[in-house]
Amino acid sequence: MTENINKDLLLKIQGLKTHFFTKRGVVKAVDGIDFSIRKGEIVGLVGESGSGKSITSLSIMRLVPKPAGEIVEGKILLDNENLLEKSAEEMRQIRGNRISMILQDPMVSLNQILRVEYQIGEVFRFHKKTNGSLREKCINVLKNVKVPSPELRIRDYPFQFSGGMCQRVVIGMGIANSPELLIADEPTTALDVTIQSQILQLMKRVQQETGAAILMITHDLATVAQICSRVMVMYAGRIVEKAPVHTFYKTPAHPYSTGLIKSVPVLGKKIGRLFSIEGQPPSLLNPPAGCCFASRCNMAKEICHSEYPPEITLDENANHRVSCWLHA
Amino acid sequence: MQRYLLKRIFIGFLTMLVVITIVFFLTRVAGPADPTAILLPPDATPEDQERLRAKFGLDKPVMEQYFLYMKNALQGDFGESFRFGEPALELVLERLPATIQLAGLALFLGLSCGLFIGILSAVYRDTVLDRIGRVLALIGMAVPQFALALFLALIFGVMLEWLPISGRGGISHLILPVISMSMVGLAAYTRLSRSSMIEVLNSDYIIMARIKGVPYYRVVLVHALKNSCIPVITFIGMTFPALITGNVVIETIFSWPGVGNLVMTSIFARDYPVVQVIVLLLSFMVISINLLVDITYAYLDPRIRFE
Amino acid sequence: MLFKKNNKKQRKVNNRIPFVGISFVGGFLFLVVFGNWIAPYDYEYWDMASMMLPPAWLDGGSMAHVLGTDALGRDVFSRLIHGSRFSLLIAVACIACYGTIGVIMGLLSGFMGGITDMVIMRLCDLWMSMPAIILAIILVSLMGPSALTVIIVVGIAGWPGYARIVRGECLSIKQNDFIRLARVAGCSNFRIMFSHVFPNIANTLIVLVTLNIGQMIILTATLSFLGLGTQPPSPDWGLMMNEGRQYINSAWWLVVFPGVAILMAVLGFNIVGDWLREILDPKQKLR
Amino acid sequence: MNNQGGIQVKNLTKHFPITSGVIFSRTIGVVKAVERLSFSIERGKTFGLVGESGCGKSTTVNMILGLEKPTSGDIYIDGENIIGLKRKKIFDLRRKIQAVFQDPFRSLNPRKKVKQIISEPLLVHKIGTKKQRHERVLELMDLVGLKPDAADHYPHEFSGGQRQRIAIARALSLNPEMIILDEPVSALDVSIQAQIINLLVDIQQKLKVTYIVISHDLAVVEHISDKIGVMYLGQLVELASVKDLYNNPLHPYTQALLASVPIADPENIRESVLEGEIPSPLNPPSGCYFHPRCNKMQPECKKGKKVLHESSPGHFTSCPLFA
Repeated sequence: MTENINKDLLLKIQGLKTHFFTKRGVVKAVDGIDFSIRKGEIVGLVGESGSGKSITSLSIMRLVPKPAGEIVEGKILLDNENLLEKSAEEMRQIRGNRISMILQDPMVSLNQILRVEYQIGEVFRFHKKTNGSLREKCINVLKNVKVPSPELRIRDYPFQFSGGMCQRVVIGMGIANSPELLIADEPTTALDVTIQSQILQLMKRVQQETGAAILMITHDLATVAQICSRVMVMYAGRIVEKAPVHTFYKTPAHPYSTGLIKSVPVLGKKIGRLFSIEGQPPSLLNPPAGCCFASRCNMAKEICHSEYPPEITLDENANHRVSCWLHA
Repeated sequence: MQRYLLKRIFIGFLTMLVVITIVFFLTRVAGPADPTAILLPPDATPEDQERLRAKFGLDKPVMEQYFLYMKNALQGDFGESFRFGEPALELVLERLPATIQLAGLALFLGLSCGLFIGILSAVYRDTVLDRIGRVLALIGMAVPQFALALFLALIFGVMLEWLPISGRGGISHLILPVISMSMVGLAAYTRLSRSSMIEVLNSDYIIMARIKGVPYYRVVLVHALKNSCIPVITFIGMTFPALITGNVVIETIFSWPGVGNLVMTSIFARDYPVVQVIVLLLSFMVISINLLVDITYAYLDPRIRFE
Repeated sequence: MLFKKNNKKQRKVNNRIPFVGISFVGGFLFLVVFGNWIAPYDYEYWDMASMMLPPAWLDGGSMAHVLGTDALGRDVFSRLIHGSRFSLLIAVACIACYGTIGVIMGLLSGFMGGITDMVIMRLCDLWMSMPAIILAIILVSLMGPSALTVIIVVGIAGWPGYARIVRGECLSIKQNDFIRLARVAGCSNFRIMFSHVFPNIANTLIVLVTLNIGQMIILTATLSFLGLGTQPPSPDWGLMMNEGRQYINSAWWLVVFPGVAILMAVLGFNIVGDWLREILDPKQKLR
Repeated sequence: MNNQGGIQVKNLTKHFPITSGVIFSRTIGVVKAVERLSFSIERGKTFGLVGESGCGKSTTVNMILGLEKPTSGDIYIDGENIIGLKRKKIFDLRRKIQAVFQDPFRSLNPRKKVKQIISEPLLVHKIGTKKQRHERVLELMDLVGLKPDAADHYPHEFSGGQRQRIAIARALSLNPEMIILDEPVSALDVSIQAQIINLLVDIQQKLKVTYIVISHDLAVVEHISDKIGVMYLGQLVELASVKDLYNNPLHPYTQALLASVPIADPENIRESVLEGEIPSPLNPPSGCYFHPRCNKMQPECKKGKKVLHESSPGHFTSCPLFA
C-alpha cells in the first residue's frame, strides 16, 4: 500500500506492532496497524476495551509501559522522521511540544499533591520556552480553557477542582505549546453528560484556534460522529475499517462496524429491539487465525477463519478502506 | 488542620496517663518480691526493712501510693532510684544524649540509605542493580540485630582489631553500634520505598508528566518521590517501637552508656522508679514521633491539610 | 534497525519458584519434625571432657562434634537441631495468640464501624505506644523470664498490627458491591463477615503469617538473648548466642552457627512469604 | 395513585449531617442528598431515574433497597409501607426487591463459584432442598443465556458482559417483583451493552418484573423505560412518560440535558447549551437549584421552594415557568 505523497501528511504509521510479554504469554495488543493523519484534521479511533487503541497512542508517544510492553516492529513517521529511531532526549523534546496527549481520567492524570501552577509550568519549563513570566503563561493556559478566576485557582491543588475543571486543565496543558498533534484518549468518558458536551465543544474550538490535528480515541460512536472528520475502527489489535465520517455512518463496510452502529440506542429514535453482536471479543493472548471477528460474524466465509483479509479500497480517493473478505 | 493536631495532642496526653497508670500498678502492686529485699545486706533486721520501705513510701495503701505518685509525677518528681538514691528522672536524662546520638544516627542512616537504594531499585527495575538491592534487603531483614552486632564485633573487633567493641568514645566507638542498629531499618525502608515507588511510577500522573516532556529524572525526583514518601513516613511511626528494642539490644552488646543499657540493669536490680521513668519516656517518644509523623504527613499531602 | 534484535530475543518470563527459600523452610521444618532422630546427642547432654572443641575441620576438632562444643561440652550441632523446634513452636504460639485477637478485633472494627471501630483503634494506639521490649521488661520482672513469658509478651503485643491490616482490608472489601448485594439478598451480618469478607482476606493472612514467622523467630531470639526469655539449658538459638557471647574471643563458633541458623530460617520464611504474596495477590501492599 | 402492585415513593428525603469537633462532634451543617422525592410505577413497567453525578441517585437506590434509612418519607410496595418495618418483615421484603449494580467486577464475590453466587439468596431464605436449588440455578442460567458448565467456575474467568448475566441471574433467583438496575450497562463495551439491554427487556416481558433503572445515559434509559424522572441536586425536576419527556421537555435542565447528549450521527451536530458546573450539594443555590445555570431564569426563580406540579396530565415539573 503506497500513500500518495502528500504535503499535508503529519503522522504516518506503518506496520506498528506493540506486544506485551507477560507471565501467561505474549499479548499482541497492537498487531500490525497502518494509518496516517493529515495536518489539522480530527480523526477518531474507535474500539472496545482491550482492542489496543490506548496502546497505539502510548506507542506514538513511545511511553509503552516497560518492561512488559515493547514496540517490536513498524515505523511511526512524524513529518517523515521515524520516532522509533529518536534518542530518549529527542523524544522528550517532541513530547508536550510537537505531540501531546490527554488521558481518560482527569482526577488521576494530575498529581494530587502538587499545585496546579507547578504542573502547568512544567510544560513550558522543559521546552526552553521560558520567555515571559511563567505564572502569566500558566494563567493564560487556564484562561484559554475557560477556568473561572484563573489567577486564584492557579494556587490550588487538583483535588480542589471538579472532574470537568481538571480535564480543562489537562487540555490546557496539552495545547499550551501549540502541538501539531494532540492525542485524546477517551477525554470525556469519566465526565457527566453536560460536562462531556462542554469538553467536546472546547476541543473543537481548540482545534480551530491552534490548527492541531487531533487523534480522538474513544469507544463512543456518538463522540466520533460529533467531532471527527474521519473514523478508524479497531478490533483485536488491528484496524478493520477507515472511512470519512459521513460515509462511515451511512454505509459502513465491515460487519463489525455495521453491528456497532446498529447496537447503540439513539436518543429520540426508540426502536423495539436493539441489534446485538453476539459473543465476546477474542483474547489477544492467543488470537485466532484469520479475521479476529470471524467467530462473531454472521456473514463469515471459510476463508475468514483461516487467513487475515487484505485492506481493500472502496472508493477512488482511497479514503474508505476495509479489511474484510466480503469486499475482496 | 489545627483542630486535627489538637485532637492528636489530647489523645497523646490521655495515652500517657493510661501508660503511667498501667506501669505503676504492674510494677508496684503485682510485683512478686519486695523490691527492698535485694537492697539490704543479708543480715538486715526486719526493722531495717521497715525503715527502708517507709523511706520509699511502700508502707502506705496502694491507692494512696498511686495518687501520691501521680501528684508528684505531674510536678516532674518520679521518685528516687532504689539503687542509686538519686532522683530517677535525672538518672535517666543523664543517659539520654548517648541514646539519642546512637538511635538518631541509626535512624538517619537507615532511612537515607534505604530510600536511596529503594528508589534506585525501583527506577532501574529488573536490572542487576535492582537484583542486588533486593537480595541485600532480604538478607538485611533476616539477620537479627544482636547476631549482626556480634558478627561485626567478632570480625572487626576481635579478629581484625580495627574497631573498639565496647563503651562510648570517639567516632570509632560509634561505627559498629550504628551500623548494626541501622541495618534492619535500612532493609525495611529499601523494600518499602521500592514497592511504593514502583506503584507510583505506574500511575497516570507519571505518564502525564512524561507526556508533557518532563525529563525522567525530574519526574522521579519531583512527582514520584514526594508521593512515594508518604507510606514511608507512616512506616517510621509504625516501626519506632522496633527501633527502641534494637536500641536496648545494641546498647547491651556494646556496653553503650545509654538508656537501653540502664533499663536492662535496672530491671534485674528491681529498681522500679527508674524503670517507670524509662517506660514513660519511651512512650512519650513513641507518641511524639507519631505526632511528628502526622505533621509531616499533612505537610506532604495537602489533602490532609484542606480536610 | 533499532527494533529488529528484539524479535529474535526470546523474552524470559519471570515466574520462577524460589528454590532457595523453599529449601530453607523445608529443611527447617524437616529438622523440627525429625530432629530427635537426626541429632547425635540430647540437648542437655554434657561432657566436661570435651569442652570448647572447635568445629571438626579445625585443629583439635573431632568428627564426633561436627560444629564443636560449648563451655559445658555440649554438642553445638545437636543443640542447633533441637533449637529449631523451640524457635518454631514459640513463634507459632505467639502468632496464633495475637493473630486470633488481631483478626477478630480487625474484623469487628472494620465491619461494625462507628463506636466499636473507634474504641478498638484507640486501644491499638495505646498498645502500640508501649514497645514490646518494655512490656517484656515489665512482665519478666513480674513473672520471671521463661518461654511462657515470651509467648505472653509477644502474643499480646503484636495484635494491633494484625488488627490494623485486617481492618484496612475489611474496609476496602466493604466497598465492593457484592457486600451491598449480600445485604439485599438478606444475609445476616455474621454471614457477610464470615462468608464474604473473611474468605477475601484469607490470602492476605496467609502471606502475613508466613512473613511474620520470620519476624517472630527474630523477636523471640532477641528476648532470649537479652535474658528475658527461655532459660538455660534450653537450646534456644538466641540463648545459645547469649551464652557464647562471653567466649567470643576464643570460641567464635558458639556465636556464628546459631546466628547463621536464625538467618537461614528467617530468610527462608521471608522469601517464601514474598513469593506467596506475588502468586496469591500481586496487588497487596503488605509491609 | 393506585395500589395495585408496583412501587409508590412519597416525599422520600435523606439528609446527611456534617459533623466537626475536637473531642465531641457537633453538627455544623446538612447535605440534603435527596429531597421530597415522589414517584410511582406500576407492576411490570420500568421507571428511569436520570441525573448527573452527585444528584442523589445512589442514595435513592440505597433507601429503596433498605440499606439506608430515609430521614422522612414513605415507600409503598404492593401498597405496604416498607419504612419503619420490623427486622423480620424487612427480611421477607428482601424477596421482593433485588438489585443489579454497575460494576460487574465488584458485584460478584471473587471467592465464590457461580452456582454459589446465584443460589445464595435461596440459601439465605431457606428455599428448597439442595437439589432443588441446583435445578433452579441451572434454570436461571439458561434464562440469562449462560451455559450450564459455567456453574462451577469463578467470576474472574468471565468477561464483563457474562458477569453481568450472572448478576442478573442472582437477582432473579428469589422471583422478585422488582429489580433496581443501577447503571446496568455503563461499564460494558458497546457491543455487549446491546446484549444486556435486550436480555433485560426479554426478562421483563417474560416475568413481569418492575424495573427501576438508574443511569446517566439518556439513550439507554429512553430505550427501556416507560416513565422517567430527572433529578438535579437531590430533587426531582421533571417527571413524565418517556414520550412526553423526550418530545416535550419542560424543565430547562431536562432540555439542556437532552441537548447535550452526543448523537451517533454526523448530520446532527449538537452544540453544548449548558454553561457552568453542578453546585455543591453542601451549599445549594436558593429557590430553584438550577437557576444560576438556567438561560430562562426569571426573578422569582431565586425565591422560595420549588415543588413538582402537574403542568399537563401525567407530566410534572418543578420549573416555576410552568406553574
